[in-house]
Amino acid sequence: MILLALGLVTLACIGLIALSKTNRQMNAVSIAHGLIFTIITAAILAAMDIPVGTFLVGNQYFFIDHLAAFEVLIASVIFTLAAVYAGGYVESLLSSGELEKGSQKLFYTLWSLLLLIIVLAFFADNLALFWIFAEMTTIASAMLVAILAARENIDAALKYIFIASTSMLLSFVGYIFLFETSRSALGEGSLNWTVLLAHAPEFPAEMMLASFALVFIGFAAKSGIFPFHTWLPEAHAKAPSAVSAVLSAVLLNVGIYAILRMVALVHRTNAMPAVSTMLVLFGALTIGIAAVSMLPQKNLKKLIAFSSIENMGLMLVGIAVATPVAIFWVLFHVMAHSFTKASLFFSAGILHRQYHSRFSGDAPDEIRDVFSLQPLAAWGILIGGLAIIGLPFSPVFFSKLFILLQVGTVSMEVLFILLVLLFVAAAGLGYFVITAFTRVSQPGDSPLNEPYRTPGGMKIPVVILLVLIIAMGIFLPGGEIVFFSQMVTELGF
Amino acid sequence: MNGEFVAYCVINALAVLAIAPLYMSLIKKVKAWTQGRQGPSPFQTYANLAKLFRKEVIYSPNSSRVTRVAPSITLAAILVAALFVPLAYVPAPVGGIGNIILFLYLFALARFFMALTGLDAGSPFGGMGSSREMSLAAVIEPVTIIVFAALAFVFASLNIFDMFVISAASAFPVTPTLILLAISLFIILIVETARIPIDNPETHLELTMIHEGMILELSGKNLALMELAAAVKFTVLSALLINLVLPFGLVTTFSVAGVLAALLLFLIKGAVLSGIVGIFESSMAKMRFFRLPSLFVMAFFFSTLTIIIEVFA
Amino acid sequence: MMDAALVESIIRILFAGVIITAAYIISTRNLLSLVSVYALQSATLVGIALCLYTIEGAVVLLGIALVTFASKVLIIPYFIATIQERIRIKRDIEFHYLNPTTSLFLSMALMLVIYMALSSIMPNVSGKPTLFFFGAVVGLSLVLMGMMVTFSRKRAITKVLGYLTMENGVLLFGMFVTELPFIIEFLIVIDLIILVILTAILTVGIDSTLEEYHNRLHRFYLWEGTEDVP
Amino acid sequence: MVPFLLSAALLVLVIGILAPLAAAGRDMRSVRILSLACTALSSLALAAASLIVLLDGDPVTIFLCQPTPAIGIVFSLDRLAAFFTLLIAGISGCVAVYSVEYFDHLSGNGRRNVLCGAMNLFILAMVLVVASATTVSFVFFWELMAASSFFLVMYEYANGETRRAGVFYFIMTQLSTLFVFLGIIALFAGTGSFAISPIILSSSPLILPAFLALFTGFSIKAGIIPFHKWLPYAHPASPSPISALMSGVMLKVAVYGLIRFLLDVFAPEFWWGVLILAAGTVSAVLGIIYALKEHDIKGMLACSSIENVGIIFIGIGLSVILNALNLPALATLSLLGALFHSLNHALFKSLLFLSSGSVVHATHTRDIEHMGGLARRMPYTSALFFIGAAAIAALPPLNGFVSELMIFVAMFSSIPLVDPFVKVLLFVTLALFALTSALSAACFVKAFGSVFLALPRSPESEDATEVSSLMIVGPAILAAGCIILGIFSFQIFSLAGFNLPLPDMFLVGVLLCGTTVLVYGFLYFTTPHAHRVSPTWGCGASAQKPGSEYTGFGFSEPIVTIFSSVYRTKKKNVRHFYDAKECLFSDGIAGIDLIKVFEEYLYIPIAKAACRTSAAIARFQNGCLDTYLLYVFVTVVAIIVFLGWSA
Repeated sequence: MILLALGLVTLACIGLIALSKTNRQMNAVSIAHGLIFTIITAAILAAMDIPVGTFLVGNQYFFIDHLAAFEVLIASVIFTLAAVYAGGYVESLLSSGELEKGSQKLFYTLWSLLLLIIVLAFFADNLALFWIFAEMTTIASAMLVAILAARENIDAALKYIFIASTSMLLSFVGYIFLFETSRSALGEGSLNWTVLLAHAPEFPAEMMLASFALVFIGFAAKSGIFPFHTWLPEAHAKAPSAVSAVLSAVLLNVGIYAILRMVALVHRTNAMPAVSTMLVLFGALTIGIAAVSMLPQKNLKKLIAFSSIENMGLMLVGIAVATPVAIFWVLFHVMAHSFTKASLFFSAGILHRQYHSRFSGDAPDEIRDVFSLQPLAAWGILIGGLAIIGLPFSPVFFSKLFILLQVGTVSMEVLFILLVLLFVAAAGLGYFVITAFTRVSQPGDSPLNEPYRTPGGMKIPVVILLVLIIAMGIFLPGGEIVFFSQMVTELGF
Repeated sequence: MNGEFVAYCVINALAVLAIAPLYMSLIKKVKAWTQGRQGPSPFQTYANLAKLFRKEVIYSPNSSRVTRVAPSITLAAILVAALFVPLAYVPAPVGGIGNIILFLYLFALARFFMALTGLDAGSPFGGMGSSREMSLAAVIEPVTIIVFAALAFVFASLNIFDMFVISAASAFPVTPTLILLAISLFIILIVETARIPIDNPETHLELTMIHEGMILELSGKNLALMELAAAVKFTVLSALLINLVLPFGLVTTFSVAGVLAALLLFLIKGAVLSGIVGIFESSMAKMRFFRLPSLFVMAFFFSTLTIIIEVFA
Repeated sequence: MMDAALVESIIRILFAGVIITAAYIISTRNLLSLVSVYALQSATLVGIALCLYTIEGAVVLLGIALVTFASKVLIIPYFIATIQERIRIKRDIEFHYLNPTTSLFLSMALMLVIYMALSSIMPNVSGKPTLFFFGAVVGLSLVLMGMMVTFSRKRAITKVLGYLTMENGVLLFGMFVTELPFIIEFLIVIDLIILVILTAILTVGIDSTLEEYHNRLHRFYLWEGTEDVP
Repeated sequence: MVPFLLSAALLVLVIGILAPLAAAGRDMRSVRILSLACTALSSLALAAASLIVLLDGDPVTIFLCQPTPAIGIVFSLDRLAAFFTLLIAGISGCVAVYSVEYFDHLSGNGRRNVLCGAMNLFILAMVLVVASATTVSFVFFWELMAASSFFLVMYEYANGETRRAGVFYFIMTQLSTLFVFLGIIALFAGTGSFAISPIILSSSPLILPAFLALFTGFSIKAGIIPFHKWLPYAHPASPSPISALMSGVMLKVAVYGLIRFLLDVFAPEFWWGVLILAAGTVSAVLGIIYALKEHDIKGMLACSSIENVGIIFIGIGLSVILNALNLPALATLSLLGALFHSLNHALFKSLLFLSSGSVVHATHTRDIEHMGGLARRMPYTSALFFIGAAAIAALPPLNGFVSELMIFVAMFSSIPLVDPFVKVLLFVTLALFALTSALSAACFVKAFGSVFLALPRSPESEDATEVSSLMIVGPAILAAGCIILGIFSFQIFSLAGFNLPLPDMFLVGVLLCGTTVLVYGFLYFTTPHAHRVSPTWGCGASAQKPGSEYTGFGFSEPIVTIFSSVYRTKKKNVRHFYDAKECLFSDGIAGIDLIKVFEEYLYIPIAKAACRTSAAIARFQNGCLDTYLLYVFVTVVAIIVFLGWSA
């Protein structure tokens, strides 16, 4: 019922986009689309009893539990804000000729489609169905990356598609394993997560380990885990910033979500220690590679993309610990990371409009006089950067602290390595921001581009997100905590 | 603070002030004798000071209030330090007077003001003097503190008064450790009072001078105060050395006759020490400035030796 | 019902066919034949599915055969062939990291590795008739061989074919390991088609204009200056 | 009463944070005054609250908010916390008074409002760190303190120097956070609790790592060598009131952290004390040696902060050692010395930073070689600076002396009571401590002499004028504090219930003043008053030029030469001649290069290694799809092998 409504809304939106002529109209439609989704999700959440015993809707293919609703809520909110942001951004892309006039309908259509697919993916109970939707998100988002006329974008999109899809095929092999496992254990095969979770303890450990490892490959690629992360910095840096925000804040969650669901199954079998080791290994390597790559980084959006990779690694490590508290804070971190990262990409987008080099997307941004030209964006990056590092008044502070605390209860060595790596990452981010943002024009410097007049539509989301981040960092209402605990319980931790 | 202590303060301060110039002249006299000259009268320094007090004061146009107040403060600090070292009569200490560290830091206070005076006029000599004074003070400080720590260790007290009482009470105070300490104290005396081989108190207008460089721009009563302060400092440090190593005659109970006798005895002991200093000075050449730290290392060696003997033997 | 033993031996022959086609895809320099070989491979898969149907009798297998035939033997090869016409690339000469001989050796080694790994992971599958176990091994090997194509060949079109080979491997693996619901198979095929179309469009898009991007493109090895734009 | 005062103070501070931030867009002096008035008001309230606690001695627990079972934000004010709160409140109040006019002279329009807000945030964070009763809120406000101070340091961001300072500060701050995190996580892992309370299972293997991590974290923040490098960069770069707060107060928060965890959480072992003592001694000696060579007045003060923190650490380390050796009375004395020195250093270092801020404002330079002669041009500022310099040089009867004396006395008195090894250790420390103290006197003679005495060495210095009244009032309160705390130290400790074997500085002060007055008065009445002004003797040159004066550099030259092995001095002497036989000298350059040892042998190699590593790793991200797919392939094969092997 709900899904039907969501689908119809999307169809209507796509239809309206097809009918509308100007950017403003299309943008309004996509904002409305995001808003409607947000409202529906909020309604679902409001209708859910906390705590609920079972799942709200359930059939063979789809279901809604707290985790799914939570992820969908994040996605809808980010999409709404990104749509607001995209209005001005697309306008500016059009006027500078980076986006062809003909592509803008495609852009908005894909946008709406992507939202629908992501929502469907989160609501999918059947893991194969989930896999297919996840694949579709790759396709839709890759097209959004490639939509700019530049060849570099196509290049980045192709990398994204190839790496993500080839890895995802291996995930599918993993799901086949899972299906076979359930079939041999239960007599009749099933890929429904709810069924699997109920019977997980009956599954043999070797098979679960194998299926987890293979599933992990694909979704690690989706969420940018080392060594499958290679597509991520390029795609995020090349995509239009509204898309980058969505990629980073929503799409990466899909991967982590899948891994989390798998871990919830494996957790109930004897395969957990091996899986934990594997996750810690990958997580630490991911953080390490991201941190080290951030140090010499000259390109702001790439830097932010690497920071996403780093955060994914941290979540992975948190999942590896797999205590209820750790999962609780991993989920919190998912939320914190999404909002912070979106604000960073929005701000970076404004700066990119101001400073982007006309010669190459890889070239360092020539950021100068940033506080006088783009004060809001500068503060956005500054506060967002401090927030993502995990300074107080940012929700990341708590999630990072508690994830690390949980790691510390397991192994001090790993904790120390993680702390050092996180320090390197913070140092890299800080170094970039300090050196880039303190640069002011000297008399001999070449004149800057025209000051970019940031439209209000691009400012509002940044402001909203910054306020939201700080609010989340200060207030941890009881309801929120109960909600998160509920998710942890439902995952069976 | 009782009447007895006040009396002690007054008498000790006046006695120090009275005796100090005498020793200065005595050293000069001894040095002159060893060089085959007749030398000035033993009371020459008194005459010099009296003359300086009567003369007009000349200030540099660059100088600030520092030059005007520093000489008085310097002398005052040294005089307060003098209260810490009883010459002849040791009363019960009051309010921490006699604390050996405070004693040391009162000298530092005097030195601080003296060095600022050196800088105040903007004269290159003054600056050089201050710079060297402060550098030397810094380098000698570890030695001093180790010696004092050794003293505190040997006498099991932080208070000079207590040390004197213990030292006076023992029949044969001279022990090997004390001899070693005495050598260190002697070096400290030489350094702190700017004598050869550290500094040549006789040479004005030479690039080797330290103490004289600092007070080069002073004149009249300001100069007199500084000179007097230097003399008092010498007497106080001598008294410390004498009363620790050769305390006989030191009285711990008050009686006019006893105190007078002790004072007289101290005068003689002090004169002998001045003579030794004079002979020591004439047998030495002024050392190059940057060779000085090695001299201090020697003092450091002696004091460390003391400690090792005391601690491990 | 045919004789099971005969069918099994037919399936074995078809396995050999699959491996050979894969080996050809890995090692050939001729782009035009590549598509046909891929179609042949898919057709082999259809054959395998049909043979398997005769043994197991699951209707799903028929469906799979049908869908595979429609999509992978007809639509996708046709589409790729059209694209190749458009961008006029006939050969993919350069190899990255692996040359044909190495990759053939490597794929044999991989088959061994997979055999050993699978036999320790799935004791109950290896307990089934060896045919099924062997099918799983071949499927997974095909996946990895396809993957080798994706990174050892420089042209995007070839990479797409590598990806398609991987997908065939997954299909094979799925057929022999377990019985997936048909709807899933169907959706995967749709997904595959969209993906191929998208990649193709992107490849064509990158092919379309402007001399000045040649240098940059060079890095991506979509084509070289020698085989010029129309 | 106390909870009310505290919450009122914090509320007022929050107003002081939000009001100027709300008005960040426009340059509004009134908003700044409001904000700084809030600072001053809350300082008063905080000071009152902490005094009550200090005198009562009863700990007060305030605010209770418990969002999750894990995060309890509980504040509690016991005597230790109250002491540091008093310190924070006192200094920040004076700094606020000073800042009212100082901020008007800064450039940056609306940013000045942000500066006010950030400063209040910084103060708030420091107060709450000190008041934290759980490790979580401790870390939270610790980080907040770091973040807000980072903004303060970056105020003049356009300056290249500030940028470098910012990078250094940011990285060292993060490093400090890393270790504090590690420490409290290790504590949590060891004890399973967030409370700052004694460990029951002292046999846990995690206690030692926890201590080492916390010690390192606090050392970095406190500027202990070899983690000191951010101080001489960050302090000069920030506006003077900020330097005063950072050097005077923030370093003390780190000291507080160390003391708090040592006292309340751990049962320190003997060698922990040795470690702290050694760290303190090295910092004290090297800090002041580095200070001596600085030309930048604020850089010099920053290095001297390293020294003073070193002294505080000496006191703490000594106290730990003595406690471990079962000498509680002396341990208390030494700890009180460390605490008192924290307060004293806060007072005189803020005083010095504020008055040097006035000097820098008047002369537009931070280089002491371009100052001089300011004593007559800025009489009040020079008097204030003098009091600060005298206090930091540990001259009796000022406060700096008293706290050093306490540590000295603790050392002297403990020497006879401990075993030989510790004796030797104490003697070595003692010698180095004395060296430190004497060098610091030399350093501040140099500072005061070069800045305020003799002839002006630049036109700016020539034209300098006295600063406005509030910029004198603020430091004047601090100066009064220095004098009062020194003179009445004995009485204050008695009032607090400690009877310490210390000399009565009141008596000494009276004696000193009395004698001075006597000497001066005696001469005034007995000798003639004739005086005249006549030029300084210039060795025959007709007019004395500023260039012939002894420079600050020249002043410290003997020490630089004596300690050349520490400085790693390189003397450079290049001469050029007119003729081939080198007889006619034309020109040449002579100079002394001081190698920044830690920077060249520690910081830069590490940074370079990090750069090399990252460059090497960046090569894997080569932009080529085939390579990326190869990574995937290799990983997949590895996973399959792993699966086969593990099953």
